[in-house]
Amino acid sequence: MSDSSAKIIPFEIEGEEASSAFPFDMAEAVRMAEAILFASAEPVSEKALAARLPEGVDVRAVVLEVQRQYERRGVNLVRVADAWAFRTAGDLAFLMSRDAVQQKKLSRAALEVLAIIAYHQPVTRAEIEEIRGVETSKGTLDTLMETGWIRMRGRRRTPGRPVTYGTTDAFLDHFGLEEIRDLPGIDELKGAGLLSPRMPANFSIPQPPADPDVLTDDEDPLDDLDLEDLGLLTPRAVDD
Amino acid sequence: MSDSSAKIIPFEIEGEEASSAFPFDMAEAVRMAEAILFASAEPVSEKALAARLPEGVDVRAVVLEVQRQYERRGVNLVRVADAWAFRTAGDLAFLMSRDAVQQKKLSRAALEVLAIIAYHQPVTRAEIEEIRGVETSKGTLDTLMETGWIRMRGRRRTPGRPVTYGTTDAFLDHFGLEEIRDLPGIDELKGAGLLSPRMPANFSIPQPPADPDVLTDDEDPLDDLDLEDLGLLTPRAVDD
Amino acid sequence: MATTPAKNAVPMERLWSENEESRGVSEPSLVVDVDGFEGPLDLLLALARTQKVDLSRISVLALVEQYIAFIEQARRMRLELAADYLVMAAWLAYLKSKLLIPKLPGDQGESGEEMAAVLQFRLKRLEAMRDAAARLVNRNRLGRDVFARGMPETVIVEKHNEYTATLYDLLTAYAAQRQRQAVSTVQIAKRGVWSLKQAREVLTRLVGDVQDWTALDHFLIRWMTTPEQRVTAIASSFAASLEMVREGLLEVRQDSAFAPIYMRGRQTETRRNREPADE
Repeated sequence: MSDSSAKIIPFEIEGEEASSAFPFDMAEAVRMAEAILFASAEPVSEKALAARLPEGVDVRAVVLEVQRQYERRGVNLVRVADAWAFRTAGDLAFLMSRDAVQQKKLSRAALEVLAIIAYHQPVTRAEIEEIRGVETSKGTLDTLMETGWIRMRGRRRTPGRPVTYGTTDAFLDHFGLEEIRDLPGIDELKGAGLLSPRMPANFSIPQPPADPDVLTDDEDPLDDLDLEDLGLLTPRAVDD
Repeated sequence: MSDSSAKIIPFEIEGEEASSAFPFDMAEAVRMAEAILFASAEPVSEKALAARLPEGVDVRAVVLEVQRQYERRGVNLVRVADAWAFRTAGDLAFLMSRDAVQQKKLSRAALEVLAIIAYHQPVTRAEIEEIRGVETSKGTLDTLMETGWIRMRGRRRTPGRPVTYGTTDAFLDHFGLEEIRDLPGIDELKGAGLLSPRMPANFSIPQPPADPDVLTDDEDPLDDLDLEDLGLLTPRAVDD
Repeated sequence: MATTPAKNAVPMERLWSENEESRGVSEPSLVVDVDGFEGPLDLLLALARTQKVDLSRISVLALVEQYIAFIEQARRMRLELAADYLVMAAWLAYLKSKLLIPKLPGDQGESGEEMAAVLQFRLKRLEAMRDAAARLVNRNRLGRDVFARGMPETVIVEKHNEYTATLYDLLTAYAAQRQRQAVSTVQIAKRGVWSLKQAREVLTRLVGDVQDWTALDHFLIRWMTTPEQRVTAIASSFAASLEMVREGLLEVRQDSAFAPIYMRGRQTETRRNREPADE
């Protein structure tokens, strides 16, 4: 680390005077080797390099030159068995490990539920199940809550007072929508080839509300008691 | 965020003494940026870079310095919208073609629609059809969306609120464009009025006159202002 | 076919030209093949190119005549033409009349020249988009001419959320699932006929429950939702029951012609000899 205060050695190829050290095609061969090594999905053997570089090039010399040029840069050329590959400089490895969170793809079921919540909001769990025709596992809703894209917005004024779900601003943000009404309608889904042009006449897609933050007439706001019930206020032992 | 970077970048403290003419962390920041950009196959946004480089570093300056150093090498640093990525140099395409994965070829119709979306965005499906003079088959937009090159951007604030289409950053990345304004010939097309949904008032294709060099009665000679308007004289900074 | 791709300035990617070749205008005989064209405007553009001049210098009148001749020949050959082509032909015939008859003073509406200019604008704009598409696909493209790092070393997380999905994923999932539901609902609503397979499934499920002789109708009443399905349900289950008798799963009995048909599950060995089933 103390040594790293030394300035980066500029690539030699840049300097006019430096390029005179090698014949032109050596410099060009270095460029080629660099590109091949960079793009390859696995370490490249000298034999494989030789097959792609112009004939008569001293492959070993080219590789060693690439290695020398990258010696003190942020990436180095390293030898892996009898092949060569670029790797992050050892002292910068901390840059790579930092919050290397694996991005997860949403499952098909989660996408379906998310889309139904987006289009049909405010919507209860039972309504989601009615639309999908299958039961929605608790895990799916939990996952969606975890994304921050959906929220509990209130309770329906019907027996059982089921919780209603809706989308959040983070949802709009992630999917690049200005407002929830920008979700394409039935004609656009047909036009884009996502929906069959021959849907039954009674098939419809709801138009999401202009302002999704406003509760509808048949919704009550969630109150503290509800939040407690839902385990949002006081952490309770939940078996899951 | 400020405290987390403090514990990860230990050498910032000693930076004060180490810096001479060139601040110590600038040279080191170049190495770090190089490592981060090299490690990723996808373009890395300046925001993401900023989160990983020592605090107070001028990210844009660092990136431009990396770009300069790689200008003539076998890999170059290219800009894609507000992100940066290393890519093999374009003039080495002949060398790299053997790595090419066979890509699904788009139909002529799909390519045409892609070009129309790219040059006319934001554009509605009806406008695409007006330009092509034919209905867009159901699968075409779907196929294009599957490539990840186009997206639904929003809705036109007109009756019926039709969905508008535009291109994505993946489109820019794939076709090696820094931004939409870099589309080949876009200034000329705009200047010639060919990117208008309707025929511009000043657009007229004269019937071939007897002597094409002689101005007709309803023509004035072009002056500098016109040429500028047509994008023929000086490219002006125009935000479209 | 003789369409020369007119845009020689731009090297064409293969797929582009191969489509071009299969399209059908040749001069002067005008061999008709509408299939190769993407609509009337595309056909007009191809015809315009046969004039071998810049689009701004074509004779619109000649183009109109070419198009109309093309359409008329197609009709003589009884080719099915999409309505679009005929609408365009009608519009062009109108344009032709406008061009030939000088505009009268006080005449409302667009002049022939204005209409011709609009047509030329549209052709030019379409051609411009074609050229643009060709230039686009022939750029250095990622994964074909230029390459990304082959061995990426890390995942750079740009956003804070762990989950990722695109709007396209979302819409695809939604449309597919709504469609699936809608279609299955429709099938149930519209089902007018019991298939043999369905009837057999019903019977197989019921056979276990039935120890005593029961009228066939009795089984079915429980399954029928509408009177319209009665006939088909009875026919299919009867056929299915005969099949099951042959396989030894079921016994059936009918006391006289048109009398109710009784059936029961195949009895165990001990009870079997008591009442042999009628054939």
